[in-house]
Amino acid sequence: MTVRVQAEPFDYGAECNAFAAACGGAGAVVTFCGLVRDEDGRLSGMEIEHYPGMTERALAGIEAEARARWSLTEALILHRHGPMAPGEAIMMVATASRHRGDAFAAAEFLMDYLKSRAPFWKKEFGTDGEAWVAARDEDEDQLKRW
Amino acid sequence: MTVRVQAEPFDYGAECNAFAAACGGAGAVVTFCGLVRDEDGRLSGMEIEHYPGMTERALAGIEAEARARWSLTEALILHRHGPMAPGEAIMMVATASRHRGDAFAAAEFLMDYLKSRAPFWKKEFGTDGEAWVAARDEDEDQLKRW
Amino acid sequence: MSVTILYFAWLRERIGLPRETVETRAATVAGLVEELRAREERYALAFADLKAVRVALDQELSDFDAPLAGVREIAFFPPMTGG
Amino acid sequence: MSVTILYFAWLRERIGLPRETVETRAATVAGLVEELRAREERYALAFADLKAVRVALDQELSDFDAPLAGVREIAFFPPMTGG
Repeated sequence: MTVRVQAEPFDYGAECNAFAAACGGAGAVVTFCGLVRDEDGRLSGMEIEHYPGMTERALAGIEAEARARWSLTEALILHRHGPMAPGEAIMMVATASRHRGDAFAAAEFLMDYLKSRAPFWKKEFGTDGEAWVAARDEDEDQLKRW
Repeated sequence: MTVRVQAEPFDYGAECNAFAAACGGAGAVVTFCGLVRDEDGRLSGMEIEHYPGMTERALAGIEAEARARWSLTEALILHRHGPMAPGEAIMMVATASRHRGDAFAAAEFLMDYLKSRAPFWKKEFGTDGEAWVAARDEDEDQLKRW
Repeated sequence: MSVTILYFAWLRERIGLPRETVETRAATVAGLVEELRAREERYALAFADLKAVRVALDQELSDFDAPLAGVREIAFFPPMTGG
Repeated sequence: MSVTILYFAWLRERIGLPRETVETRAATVAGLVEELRAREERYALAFADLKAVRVALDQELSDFDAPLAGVREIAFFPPMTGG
């Protein structure tokens, strides 16, 4: 059970393999990876600001909630902050379970809560200047299903 | 949009990275990987039999159905056959979309249909001898939700 | 009519071969199964419980009521367990 | 009472600083926001629409009705957009 918050890039595939190797014979592994988009060249990059201290607490709380709700042998939340270029991985979650249904549900739960309850803010840099990404109402709505 | 059926082992992490790199600026990537369990040492391995020809048709049909139902920029189904050792990856699916909800739903749909509609059969080898894995009623039931 | 029949997993093991070509007068899959059951004990055993058997006609999932006219390849197998 | 206030994202940019320590007599978060608004135009602008502002007390999400008694660190920020 791991939460990592870091500025450094990470290797999504290497993290997937390390997670699968350590998942305790679970059988089912689900991963999600969020990538920086370039919006057909309109974005040159983005930056993520976060709230050191609260970020780790929020992610650990979300991860503990997922473990309480589903039968997981492992879970990982990894989120970057700072500047990033298009194509780079922003963050990932991974879940492992004996049952694929649990692994899928827990991964979606982690994403829904992380999106609306963990203190990260995205700013995009593009040909039109820079802008903070607005939260989407539907992200808040997603929480109601859990 | 790719379907691969092969006897050779594959590198789950390397496939994840290749998929993420080729997913057309989608933003959201979901992967599922099924691993050979060892059941606390009770299993020494497994073997997957399949129906060459029908397998590829069935997987291509399932993948086309997923693309028709959700907005995906990429999708991958990769499934092995033949003998495998505990810890090895049996199969994986990957989906990419601008919206994480689509990527998650399509990946679960691919898994549910693949489990019950693609002609693969698992035989486990263990300390008690060998046995064909029985289909689970709940796997068939999962199809009703789509 | 001459058709190719394929068997997979424990059906293949019980019947003892992966494929065979048979002459049949059956109009449906169910009729063909009756012919097979009548041939030998190992077929009767393999097809004892049809709820545990699935059928594909020319590589498409089908059912036991389906007509055989025009079908070239018939496959019998247990419920699938991939993934 | 002396409290540390943190600002993030566009709240930080509009107010022009990431953190400050203030003396307050407010009993609730809403009361503190009123004091801040009264200080300078940039605060009034940053807190013009509280529906667009979230608050955390000692690193736990909270709301504007929450009491400030015992709180050491207050953070204001827009809705989160990670993931």
